[in-house]
Amino acid sequence: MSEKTYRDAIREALREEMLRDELVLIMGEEVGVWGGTYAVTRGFYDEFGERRILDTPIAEDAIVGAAVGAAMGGLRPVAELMTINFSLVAMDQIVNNAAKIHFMFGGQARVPLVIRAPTGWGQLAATHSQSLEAWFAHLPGLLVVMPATPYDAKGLLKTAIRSDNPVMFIEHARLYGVKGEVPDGEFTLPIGVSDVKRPGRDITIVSYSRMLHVALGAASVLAKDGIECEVIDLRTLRPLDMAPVYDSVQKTHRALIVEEDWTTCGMGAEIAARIGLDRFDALDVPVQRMGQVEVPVPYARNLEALMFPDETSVARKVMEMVA
Amino acid sequence: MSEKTYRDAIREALREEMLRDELVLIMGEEVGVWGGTYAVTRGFYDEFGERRILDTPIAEDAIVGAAVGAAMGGLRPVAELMTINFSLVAMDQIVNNAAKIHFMFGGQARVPLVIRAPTGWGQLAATHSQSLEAWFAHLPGLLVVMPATPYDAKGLLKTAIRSDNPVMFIEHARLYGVKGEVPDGEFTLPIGVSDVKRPGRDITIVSYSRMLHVALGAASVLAKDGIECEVIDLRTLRPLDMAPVYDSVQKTHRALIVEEDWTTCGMGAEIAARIGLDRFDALDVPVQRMGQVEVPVPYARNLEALMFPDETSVARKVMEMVA
Amino acid sequence: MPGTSPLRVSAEDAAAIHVTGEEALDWFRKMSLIRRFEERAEEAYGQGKIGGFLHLYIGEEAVAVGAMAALRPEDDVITHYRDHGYVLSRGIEPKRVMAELYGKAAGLSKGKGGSMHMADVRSHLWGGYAIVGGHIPVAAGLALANRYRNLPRVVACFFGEGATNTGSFYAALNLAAVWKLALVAIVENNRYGMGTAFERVSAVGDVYRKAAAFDIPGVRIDGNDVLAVRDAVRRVADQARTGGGPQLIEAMTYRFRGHSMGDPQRYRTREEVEEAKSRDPIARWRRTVLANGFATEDELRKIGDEVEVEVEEAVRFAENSPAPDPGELRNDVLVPE
Amino acid sequence: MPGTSPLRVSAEDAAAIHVTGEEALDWFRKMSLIRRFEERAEEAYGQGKIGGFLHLYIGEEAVAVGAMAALRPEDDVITHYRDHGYVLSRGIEPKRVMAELYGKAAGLSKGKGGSMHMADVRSHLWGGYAIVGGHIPVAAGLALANRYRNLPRVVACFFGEGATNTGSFYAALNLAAVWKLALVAIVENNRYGMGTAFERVSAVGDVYRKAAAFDIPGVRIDGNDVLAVRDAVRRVADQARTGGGPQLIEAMTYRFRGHSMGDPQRYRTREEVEEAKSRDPIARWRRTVLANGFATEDELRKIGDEVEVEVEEAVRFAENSPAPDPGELRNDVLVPE
Ligand SMILES: Cc1ncc(C[n+]2csc(CCOP(=O)(O)OP(=O)(O)O)c2C)c(N)n1
Ligand SMILES: Cc1ncc(C[n+]2csc(CCOP(=O)(O)OP(=O)(O)O)c2C)c(N)n1
Ligand SMILES: [Mg+2]
Ligand SMILES: [Mg+2]
Repeated sequence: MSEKTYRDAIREALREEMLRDELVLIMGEEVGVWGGTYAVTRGFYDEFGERRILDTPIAEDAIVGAAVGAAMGGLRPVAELMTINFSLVAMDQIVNNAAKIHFMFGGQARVPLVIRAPTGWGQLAATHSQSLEAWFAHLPGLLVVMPATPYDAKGLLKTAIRSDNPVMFIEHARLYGVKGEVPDGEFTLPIGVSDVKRPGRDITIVSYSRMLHVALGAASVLAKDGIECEVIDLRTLRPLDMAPVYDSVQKTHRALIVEEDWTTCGMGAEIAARIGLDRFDALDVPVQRMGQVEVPVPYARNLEALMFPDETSVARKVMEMVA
Repeated sequence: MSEKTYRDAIREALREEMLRDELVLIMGEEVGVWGGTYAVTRGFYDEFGERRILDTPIAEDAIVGAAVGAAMGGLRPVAELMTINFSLVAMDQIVNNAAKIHFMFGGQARVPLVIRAPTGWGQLAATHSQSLEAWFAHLPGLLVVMPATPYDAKGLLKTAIRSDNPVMFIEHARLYGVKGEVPDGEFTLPIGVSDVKRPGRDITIVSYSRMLHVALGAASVLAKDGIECEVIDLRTLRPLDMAPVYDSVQKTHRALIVEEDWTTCGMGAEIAARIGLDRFDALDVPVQRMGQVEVPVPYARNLEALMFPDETSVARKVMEMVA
Repeated sequence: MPGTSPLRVSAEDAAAIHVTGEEALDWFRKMSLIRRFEERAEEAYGQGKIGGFLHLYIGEEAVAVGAMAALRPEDDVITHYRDHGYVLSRGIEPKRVMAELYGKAAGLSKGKGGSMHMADVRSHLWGGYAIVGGHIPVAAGLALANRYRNLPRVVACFFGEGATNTGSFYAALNLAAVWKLALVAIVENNRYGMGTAFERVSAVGDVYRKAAAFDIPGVRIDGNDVLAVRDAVRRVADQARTGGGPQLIEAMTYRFRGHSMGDPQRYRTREEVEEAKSRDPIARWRRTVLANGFATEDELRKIGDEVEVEVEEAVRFAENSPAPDPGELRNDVLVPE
Repeated sequence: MPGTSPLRVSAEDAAAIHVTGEEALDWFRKMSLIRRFEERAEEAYGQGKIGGFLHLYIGEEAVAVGAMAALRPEDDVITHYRDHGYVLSRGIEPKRVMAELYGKAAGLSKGKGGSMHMADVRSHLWGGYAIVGGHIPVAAGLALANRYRNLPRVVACFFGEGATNTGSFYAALNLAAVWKLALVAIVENNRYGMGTAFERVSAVGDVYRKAAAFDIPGVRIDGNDVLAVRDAVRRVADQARTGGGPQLIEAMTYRFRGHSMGDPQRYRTREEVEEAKSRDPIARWRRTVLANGFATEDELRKIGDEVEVEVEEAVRFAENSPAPDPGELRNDVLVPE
């Protein structure tokens, strides 16, 4: 184990897979000469050359579509969307091609494609601050991975690249600098396995990506008051592994979902609906959800600060629920 | 009142609003010379001319974007997407422009735009059979209307055209031929009001669009066995009017949501989560959801027939729930 | 304007003929097969045995047949939804195509795709796509894979003139041109996208001139002349294969039937359709074959009869073939890991 | 290739000057204002008073100032995110622009938009948009509304050369050309989209030649020459206004700063930047103004001082201005019905 940033964990995963498999290539805006807008692919252009690191025009539809074709044609492309917001330009390619080709042609073609994209915010205003993960989780045919820690990011990205299925791999721009322990040698993690990040007995908090850290922060604070939160990291949004959530709720009788996306028709809705169905009798209080205020994200710092759950608001909600 | 098809109700709403307000115009693929792929605008090109009925290139991004601009510039465009599936090509325009412009510029610009699009299926295969309403319902800044009856379609479309907000008006291709009573003169219905379509005491079925008819069909069948379903039509998916749902659940203690879309992160998830939160104590059994099987829609008739809830499967589910 | 060319002289001009008798008859057979196959599909649709959208290629057969004759078996092909002609001219058994139309398990795409989604990956047929323009970026990606893997293949990407107004067309061909990919875009200009005449919706009225948007060669050919198509596709495919980058061909043709089943066809006159039928690519090639002594009337009639039998067999096969097992519904969503 | 033109002769060539003294000084003042305004914004960003993305226009001032000088007040303007120059050259008070950068309630967009989303609808400034290419269809729609309402306005739509590779650019200009809308697309070719040199990602290396994709006029001008910009925009705006349909102008310019704050600028050399600075549009116009006797050194210095004061006032205003009320968060999502 050694301590690494989330960015470096992702870099390493990409680099190791490129070294391991000649068929892996990276394409996207500014992935080459610039070294990646978030510096994830810095140095790759020099190391791997322009054959394997492809700077593209600003045309996400063409980037994703070409990556789909390259994947069908035998490569293992990693297409980088500079941010998840630009997936909106490529939506037809993601939904109708990446996710459906395997099925539509009766299993003949495969699309071993990874689409990497950071989500995030920070006074970037309405069009550049979107969390769209719930949209992708809605779609059969895609795997949706959204890691919160360097460890998970590395292990899951390596698996994603080796997968024969299309994977939306959603990073978080505000996590790139976050550090954590990562095994030194080769390792991979299975897609579709939720992880208990902190055990506890009083309440189950379900989260993922950056909000996991908010939830863990709240849990630490609450622990001082003797409230023990069990914090579960979904890691993969599709397929959704509910088993650890169900086990936890069986024990805590309370569940709170903390997400960064708008809540309406979001991940929290899905999880609340499933718990309500499958652990109906286990619940002592209603399942609660916390997420983004349902307005476009404003630029002004003070307004933006009101948009997302934070440790304080999560802790407060937990207090209400365990009261 | 007179009996009209859903298609004619929509035609009438469009035509009346065009006659009433010179600023209303229609743009889209095949809306003019062809008369609309689903014949909704048949005759309009002759009646209103090419100034007000604009056939466009196959470029949904340009259609919706231009409609957004035209709306900002003082018109009241109705942009027709030939089917909801093609919204995927226009997604950036819908999400980042239509839904956000008013907010992003601090309320300065308005986008009084209606995007009409039919959803539906019928051996149309994976890319032409999508239900995407949950995606739109996820977004602040849009109104999402999805009528099930000729009456609602007409009243709500007229309101949508007069609204100063962008409206996704989602029709159902398999309802165009369905008949129902529609008032003869001018009338409008408020957006954002759910409607009890059939009163009952034993269970609450929440639905919308074509699935409403399936739910009503199941309710009729069940009534013969003495099971009285209360069937609620959401009509508007955003904003979501939960009051009639809550009132009903308070009485029936059971709720089933029937939707045509994939259930994961769908409307049913949202409604189940809200009922679970706000009517926790009222529930005798878990809230259940029925929706599309979570695979892309296949072409083969026998396989497609397995994809969606039908009267039989809904009735069976209700029987289980009231048992 | 880069490399443009006028319509090629008629194939009936015997001097222009450079084709073996075997080829000549093969093309005649394939065009006849597509025609007859689709006439029967139309009938089956009327009987409710085929559902959904059914886009007929009748009148445009020379494009697919000429193009496939020029391509090598390992060249990749990817197409839009009006796709029966491509798979049949590539030599796929009609019964598997008909079975797909019938939604049967033995269909090309196991009955999951239907008319618009015919694929046979073993034959390098990457499928028909139903979102207009949406497969053009995918075609660029296939060409990228070929280059990356040092495979001397070209990718032939077929679509209609209406698709040349999409953003996907532009973004994809720009990418292909920047990367100098071996992509041959074959645009079938049948003058209408559904009911919309091209000149009503395209700023540039000639598709081949759109090549200027990418500084690539663009040529217009007579798409009703199977030999002209073969020659042009062969020439540009060679260019693409040897590093010449993407190529654009505009094949002028006409669709005799409506856009799909149930098209009221208010956008064109009966006279226009009749006039176009006078340029029927099959009748025309028939005349050329006869004029050049490649076959006698009798021999051609015999081919027609064989095609008839083959199509009837395909129909019988499709009718008697089992529907997909219900369990198939949940297969092929994801590759099992 | 429709109407192309070579780079215009230098404005320093006195014979080419046809501008009043008032105009000459107004432009000098506006370019200086944009420059100074942005230098101060850069400082404030460094101090953490401005957040998010901040795309500076420094080096490109002549494009916005020249274009606005050519447009009428009722002409519509819609732009990409590098938008401070447009609003300032349209005469919007710097303090309202600075307040927007500071995220204050008195900002142009109430603090909700920030640097990338400056709008002043009363001044027919329809805003800055941050999705590359995404506002071009909207521009076409504004032009459609003008035509529909019989308003003799043109829509000026600004964006970078990088945006000309998007599908939106293509689909929107095609639509505008088909409908012959009064749209003037002004492409600021600063040679890079972020770190990507245009020729690496565009099949057609000259933006003005992309006009051929729409059969519309395309001209290239020296975007560092404010007079050349004014003249060209005036000319093509007149054409558009009188039924000539969409027009495309490629203004050659250069951005002296990084793409946004924190750009490592590994994609270009210091020498290249220095060389470009030798063509600084402000210094150049300064020389023209002096050479033509429109003002003395002293008078120009005085303008510089006034600009300095105006910018400092803007900063003070922004600093002291209140943040939006928290209640504002939920306003403006929907128009109350
Ligand atoms: C993005 C998208 N928009 C609209 C449609 C509906 N549609 C199907 S085919 C077609 C016309 C296409 O015309 P063209 O490209 O000329 O091909 P043709 O049908 O004439 O062979 C349209 C508009 C679609 N499938 N995809
Ligand atoms: C659709 C989309 N993709 C990517 C980006 C990220 N991005 C922001 S600006 C930019 C470069 C644009 O270059 P250009 O159009 O030349 O304008 P310039 O910044 O040079 O003024 C990119 C790629 C974006 N905002 N939108
Ligand atoms: Mg066509
Ligand atoms: Mg640029």
